[in-house]
Amino acid sequence: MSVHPMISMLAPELVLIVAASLLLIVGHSRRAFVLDSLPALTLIALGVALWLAIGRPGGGIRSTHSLQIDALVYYARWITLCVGVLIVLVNRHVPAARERGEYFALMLFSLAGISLVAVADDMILLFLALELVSVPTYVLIGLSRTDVRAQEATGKYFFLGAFAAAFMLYGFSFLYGIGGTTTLFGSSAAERSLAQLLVDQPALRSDPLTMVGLMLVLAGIAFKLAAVPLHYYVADVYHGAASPVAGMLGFVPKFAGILALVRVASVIDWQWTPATFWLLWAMAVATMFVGNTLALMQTNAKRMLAYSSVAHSGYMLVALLAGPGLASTAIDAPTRNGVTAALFYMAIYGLMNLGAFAALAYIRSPESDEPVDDLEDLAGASQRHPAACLALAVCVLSLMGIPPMAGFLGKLYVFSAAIAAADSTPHPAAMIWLVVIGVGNSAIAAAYYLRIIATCYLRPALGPGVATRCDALRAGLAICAIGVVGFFAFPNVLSREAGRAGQVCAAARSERTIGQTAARRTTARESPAASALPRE
Amino acid sequence: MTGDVTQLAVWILLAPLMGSILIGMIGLRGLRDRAHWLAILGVAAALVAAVMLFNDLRAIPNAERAAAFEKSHVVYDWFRADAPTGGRGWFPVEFRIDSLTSVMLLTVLSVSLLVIVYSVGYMRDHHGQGERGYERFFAFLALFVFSMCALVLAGNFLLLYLGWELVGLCSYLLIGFYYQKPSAAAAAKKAFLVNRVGDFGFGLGILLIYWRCGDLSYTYVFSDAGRAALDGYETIVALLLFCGAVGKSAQLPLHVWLPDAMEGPTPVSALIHAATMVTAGVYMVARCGAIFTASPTAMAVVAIIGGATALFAATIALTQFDMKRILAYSTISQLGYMFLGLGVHAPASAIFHLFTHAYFKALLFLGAGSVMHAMAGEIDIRRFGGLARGLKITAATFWIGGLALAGFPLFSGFWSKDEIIHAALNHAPILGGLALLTALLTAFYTFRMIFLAFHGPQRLPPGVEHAHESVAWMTVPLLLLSIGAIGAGGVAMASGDFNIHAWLGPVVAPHGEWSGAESHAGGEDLTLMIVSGALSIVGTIAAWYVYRRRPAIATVVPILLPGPHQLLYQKYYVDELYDALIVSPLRRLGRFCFGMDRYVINTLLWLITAVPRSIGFMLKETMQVGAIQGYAMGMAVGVLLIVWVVLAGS
Amino acid sequence: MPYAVPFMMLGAVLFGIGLVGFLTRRNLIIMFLCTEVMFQGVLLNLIAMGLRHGNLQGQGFGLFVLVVAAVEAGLGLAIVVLLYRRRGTLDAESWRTMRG
Amino acid sequence: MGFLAQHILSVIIFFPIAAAIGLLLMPASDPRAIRRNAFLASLATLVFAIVATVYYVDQQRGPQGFHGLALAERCQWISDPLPYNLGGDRPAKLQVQYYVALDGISLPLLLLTALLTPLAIWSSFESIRERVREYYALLLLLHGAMLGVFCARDLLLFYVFFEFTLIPLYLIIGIWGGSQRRRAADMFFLYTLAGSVLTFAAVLYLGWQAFANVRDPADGARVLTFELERLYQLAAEGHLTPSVQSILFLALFAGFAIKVPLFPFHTWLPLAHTEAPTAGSAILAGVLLKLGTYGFLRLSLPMLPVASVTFAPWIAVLAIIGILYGALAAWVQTDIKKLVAYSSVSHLGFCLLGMFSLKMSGLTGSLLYMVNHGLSTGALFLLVGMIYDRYHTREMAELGGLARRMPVFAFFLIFFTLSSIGLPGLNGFIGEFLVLLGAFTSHSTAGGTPPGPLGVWYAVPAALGIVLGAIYMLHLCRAVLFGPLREPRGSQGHAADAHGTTLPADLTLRETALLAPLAACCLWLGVAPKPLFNVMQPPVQSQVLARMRPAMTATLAGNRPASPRVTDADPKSIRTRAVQANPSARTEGR
Repeated sequence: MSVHPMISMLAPELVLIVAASLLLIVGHSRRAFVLDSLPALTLIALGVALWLAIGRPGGGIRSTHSLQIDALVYYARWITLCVGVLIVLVNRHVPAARERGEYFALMLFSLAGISLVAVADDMILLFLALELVSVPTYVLIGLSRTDVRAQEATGKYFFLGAFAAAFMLYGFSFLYGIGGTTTLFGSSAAERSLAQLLVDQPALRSDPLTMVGLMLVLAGIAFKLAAVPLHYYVADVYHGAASPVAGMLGFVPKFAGILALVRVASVIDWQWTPATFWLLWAMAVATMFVGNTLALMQTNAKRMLAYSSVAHSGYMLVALLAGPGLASTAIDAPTRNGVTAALFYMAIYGLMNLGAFAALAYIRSPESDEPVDDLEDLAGASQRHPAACLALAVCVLSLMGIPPMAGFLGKLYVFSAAIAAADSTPHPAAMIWLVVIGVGNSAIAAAYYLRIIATCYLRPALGPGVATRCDALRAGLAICAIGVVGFFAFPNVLSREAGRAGQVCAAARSERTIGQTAARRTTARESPAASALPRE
Repeated sequence: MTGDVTQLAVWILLAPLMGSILIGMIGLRGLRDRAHWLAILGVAAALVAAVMLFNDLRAIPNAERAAAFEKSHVVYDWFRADAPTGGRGWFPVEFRIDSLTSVMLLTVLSVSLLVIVYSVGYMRDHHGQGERGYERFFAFLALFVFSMCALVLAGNFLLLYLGWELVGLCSYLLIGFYYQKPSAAAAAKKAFLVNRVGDFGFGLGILLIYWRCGDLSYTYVFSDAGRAALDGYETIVALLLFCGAVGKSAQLPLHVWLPDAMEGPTPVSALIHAATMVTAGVYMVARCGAIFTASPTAMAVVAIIGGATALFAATIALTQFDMKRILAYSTISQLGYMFLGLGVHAPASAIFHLFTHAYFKALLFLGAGSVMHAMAGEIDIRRFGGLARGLKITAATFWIGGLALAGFPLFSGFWSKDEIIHAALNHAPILGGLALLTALLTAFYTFRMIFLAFHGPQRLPPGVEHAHESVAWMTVPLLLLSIGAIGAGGVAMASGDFNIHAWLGPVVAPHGEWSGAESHAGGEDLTLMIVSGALSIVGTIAAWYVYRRRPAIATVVPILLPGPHQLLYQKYYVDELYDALIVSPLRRLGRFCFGMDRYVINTLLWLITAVPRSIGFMLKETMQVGAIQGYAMGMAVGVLLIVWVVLAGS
Repeated sequence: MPYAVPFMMLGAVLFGIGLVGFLTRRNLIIMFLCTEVMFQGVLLNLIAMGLRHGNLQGQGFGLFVLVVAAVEAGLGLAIVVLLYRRRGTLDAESWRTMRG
Repeated sequence: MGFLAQHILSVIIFFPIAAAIGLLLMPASDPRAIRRNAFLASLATLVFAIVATVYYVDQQRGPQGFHGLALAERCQWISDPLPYNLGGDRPAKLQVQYYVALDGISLPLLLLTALLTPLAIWSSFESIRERVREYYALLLLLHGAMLGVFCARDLLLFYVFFEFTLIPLYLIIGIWGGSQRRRAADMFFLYTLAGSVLTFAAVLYLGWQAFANVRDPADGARVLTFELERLYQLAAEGHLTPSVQSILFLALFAGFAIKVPLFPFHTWLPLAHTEAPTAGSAILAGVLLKLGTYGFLRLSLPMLPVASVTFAPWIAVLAIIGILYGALAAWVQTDIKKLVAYSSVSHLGFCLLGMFSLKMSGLTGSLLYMVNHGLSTGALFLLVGMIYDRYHTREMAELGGLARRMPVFAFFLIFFTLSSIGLPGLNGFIGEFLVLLGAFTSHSTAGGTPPGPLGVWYAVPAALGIVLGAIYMLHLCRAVLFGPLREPRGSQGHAADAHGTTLPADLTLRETALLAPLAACCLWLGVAPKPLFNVMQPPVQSQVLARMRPAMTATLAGNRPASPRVTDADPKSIRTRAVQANPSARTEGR
């Protein structure tokens, strides 16, 4: 049976979208058993998508019809779908029966958006995919709670999201403008594409239009990442959303943002001009600092985790600033390859962040019978909910970066990539300082993460334990916690795939830079690609 | 022969140690009032072994003695500083067994045995029940004997230091025997700490020796090679070692602990703080003659400190009323004599004095203990008097001890002290003169005590009906010791190996470094003998005159000379001086350190942590205001800033 | 191609007006419309760029932008209605219960 | 036995951790069974440790003596994500290993840990009544982590265990501690973490240097590895310039100095010690502080020899200040536990002083000092706990004359005091003596050793610490044991504690049995430590001193060590070649 190559290439995403549409329809049923089976249906859809996503990137196809299917896409799919399963589990109890269909449909749309971001080889598709990720989340927040805060969060998120999207779009319009093509990479050197253009005409790299476009796009991505200076919304939105949705928000837009950033940076071959380098550097530093210092001031558990999510974006920016290295010098290890490190970190972050929010959703305040909101609600929780608190502690320690949790390995990869990159960037000392600031920040972060653990474990219990009764939530929480420990012990499963994905960038980079340099010796002399290499 | 001797030495150590451990293990429940048997058995066995050892040593022909004595008897390897690059590298547990050792062993063990026997009677209440801690007492005593033997037998500086510290420990434990008395507890601590101060120097001396020689064994350090390695450092090494001796033997300026040490039970004072442990310093200096004699400066310091201490302590003893304290000061004074002897190149005489002093001072202390026992613990000679009637044996033996201490002709103290004074006069006339003056004072304060306590009208402290003579457990040792006090001087006149000078000669003067001062050993200077004998008699008579004949003098003098009297009575205010100069400032420094932790360092830490917190606070208050448009403004400004920077930068 | 520049300028002006409007107007609906103005500015920019290069990709992109803008309009108005129901006002300043 | 012989170290490390998990699965309703099982698990670990010692001695017996590593076990932990290699020049691989092995430096500390933990667990039987299950589980977790630190031969693995110790102890202090427990726990955790994150950065940098410079001997591949042997090579082959070494040294120092703790980074210690429950204090003092000194010995010295020599005088000065400062501050304490805590500051100063004398004697002494301090201070904390269990106070002013009430207690207190103040014949003396000897003779070149950085004038003030040590410890004995009997109001001899159980006036059989093994070890190490020396000194020579030698010799000559030679493995030249080798890069790129 032959299918159109596009269908086979996009099979997992298509499954998700079809399933989502189905859910929207079936969700209107009045029969209870149908409504009860919706989450299972969602899981089945994810499972099928995962089954379709299994495999290796084929040798021939890299990019056709504005799509590129490479190891990064596979990684994006696997991680999205796996974490997606957990997100569904954790969110199982959140929507009312009537809204269940829409709720999970939106979720599937959002997840499909993530892999589409990775797939996109075209600005238009990239932009649409990013919107596909974001738009459903606006609604999800509103659906997750009837609380006035949820509405406020929806409003803020939507307005600011639209505002940021306008910036990004504006940036894309400039990027289109410099080359007159919306294709990012193209399937061959012959095809007109932005990446090729930048290689062919290195002068364009420092063209103001390129610069402005690039920075505006980065700004739009920074909004998804919740990076400074577009982080303002984070705490309010997480605070307003129900914890399971907040857990999802920590993963979905952020992962999409990372993928988009990787693609965009690949377009310019990770060749930062001094100005952009220092801007990203400052952004990374500011993101870590602002996130951590603000989190330090919080008394609300969700806001604290929200700001911590800002800080984690900062760590990932460190890795991305380190870049993939050159294929020939980089071993494909996460410790050498910043992209790999960021991808690995992101997966782990998705797990640990979701786990922490799941625990907050599971444990309920003995006073209000609401899921944990204020840190005080956790007081003495370890005696009421020993297992849930253990899972929470595991996730929080992982966020803190303490071994033996996978978060430690994430930090290891990120900072090690930064150190390794020190020699290949024009500013070795800057990278080393970035590492020092980064580890210093993890010490600051420890102070507030520790407060969560301290509140759970060191305080006397306030009252009888009440918990959200939902087996799926419990299972999701357990899987997150076990995963966080498991990936510490056996990181290779994940880091190998992240390595393949990161390798794509490194390989593509060397192919273009070095290949073209060899082909056109004349231009190579002035090529910023060559001059960006440190002086020998 | 070596194996044999080494084995004997091991037995000498093990017997009391086993006694001590056994008492400790089963004493609490099983033995109680019979605990002393184990101690007596252990020490007696050790004494027998020591006698055998002495005989074994005597069996060595004269010609081979020097070589045999220098031999090191290694038992096993203890630890090492450096991995062996060439030699053994290990610090072994090794013995030095020579004539000096044997003299010390015999002295220590014989006195110990008698004191332990005495204690059996002393450490009981009126009903013949052992005091509280009876078994503990004997365990400690046996442990002390072990430690002292270890000190004496040590074949290297480390082992010497081990014995040195262990005897200090026993002293600490025994001074604090009545630990519930705050004064006893304080005295124990003081003794240990003052000794530690001395040991500070001692330890540094050992380190210095190791640094120079790379070995700590006597065999090497005292050999020609060792002495060559120390060349140029003898003075500092000797002085540092002497610091330890000053502490242990309670010489100026570290004498302050010994009078307080009298808080311990009297047998302890007799054994540890008079007869044996405090003489360890003398032994050590004699042992390290090879180092000391190489440095005239060090020798001078030893002599001067010894002479000064002798006079200094004697003057204090003039005014004290506590019998044991008087004896304690006299001990300090007599130790001063010994150091004087060492300093003026008469080590054999010093050891000789150590030997005689052990008996008569133990005798005096035990006598004081007997008095104390009879007076229900009262020891102030103003509170009782005329005890000679009730305590006949005690009084008689006390007289003997007193005469020996005062250097009354023909008593043991006379011979030994005289030798020292003689050497001192030969060597440093001023010190010799001081020593003679001290001899006069010694006789005076000794008999002041005797006359006040034993003679005159009988006075008893309240609560004591009759002055009872002590039990045989106590009197028999007294009698035996008085034999020693009278006859111990005989070793100077005996012939052959029993002559102390001849016996010690090869050890204390193997290289002939102790100069000719010894030569008079056989024939005393007759003039000096007469003078010093006369001085002691004068002192005695003066005491009789002042305290028996014209007691008014004794009361008037303090009033006439309030300043000097008070100075002496308050022991020259040395304790107060130390307290003001050292202890209090240190303690203030400690408070300062602690305060620094709390206020300075922790404040700094707090300030460091305040940085992120204040940044967070500022951000929270200024940026995160909650309004959509505020956020949008921040975003817009941020993005425009980025664009501007990039445009400006490119 | 220089005639593309005025369109770009116009796009930038539109974008700027939207931006300033979004930042200054308190009414939620007007704020939302301002984002639409920003989108239109982008649209104009895209078309200008297409003009510059003489291809249709820019206009194609522009069509997608219109669609997205429409989607956002639908969603946005729904959200505005929701917010209005809760507070009875369209003042953006009334939604600042969560802060810090 | 085959399995055990091959995996003994893993068994030692992971058995307690597994036991902790098992304990958490037990029903909380039966505290007796929980206590018993926890104790048995820790005892089993001790047995395994002894078995390991036997194996170790067995394997190392030979003409070379106790020289190298034994019982090694390694497997890949984080390995190559991809089997193929894209680069043009040489294969490169990632090798972060789980690599554990024993040598004579870790063996004594391993045994110390294995001995102290069962005792700490046993000591808690009476005093811990709440959340029993968690308590013992945490202790066992801590146990496994500490054992792991001493076995790790991979820097990253070391760091993992090093950091992991924080969590259990944080909770132990924070949950079962005294009135200020939260503050103490927070300070302990954050302060030590703040230091060790910098250590982490240095670890990463070293790993990268290893990648850039060290080849796999088997296939010539460049390896990103944290294996200690490889990292030692870096400095030995001159890949680390003195200035880089200095920075790395300071970064490692940040973690270890706080852990040790060296003055002026010590302020967390008195607080944590005072607030921690007895077992926590005992383990904290007994083992955890040694992680810092062990880190210096294992990592800083051999890995960064030039910087170590350069910084040695500074560290020695801080150590000496710590010795005196800690002792003086201890003297003025009124809380017994705080006194003992400050004594640790003083003692650990000795430990570092000896270490940075860079002489065999000093290093051996320092290592021995770690063991000694673990034994004696661990025991002292147990003793303080025993008082606290009875009287619920640790104020010296409220206690006095307890020797009368508790003679056995008095015996042990005096015994361990003596051990602590270095009475010859007990363990403390040998360590102290060797440390001072090391510092004193540091500058000498006797025996062909290069001169160390310290000298006589470092030893003299440190020796004052011995006097001060006696002052405060005897002050403690005097205040608690001697004088008229003084007990807090309401407790006549046997205080009924909060839980209604009564303890006899003097120590129970259990408590005596707790202290007896420690006392026996003190005595053994004081009287016949020869076996230990045979085990310790060869590796100290081969693992540490031999690696320091070039740096020390260079210092002797008065010039900086030769500038690092640029090898063909230098990252810059790799890049050059990569650019030249582009054709292959292009074809293999995909």
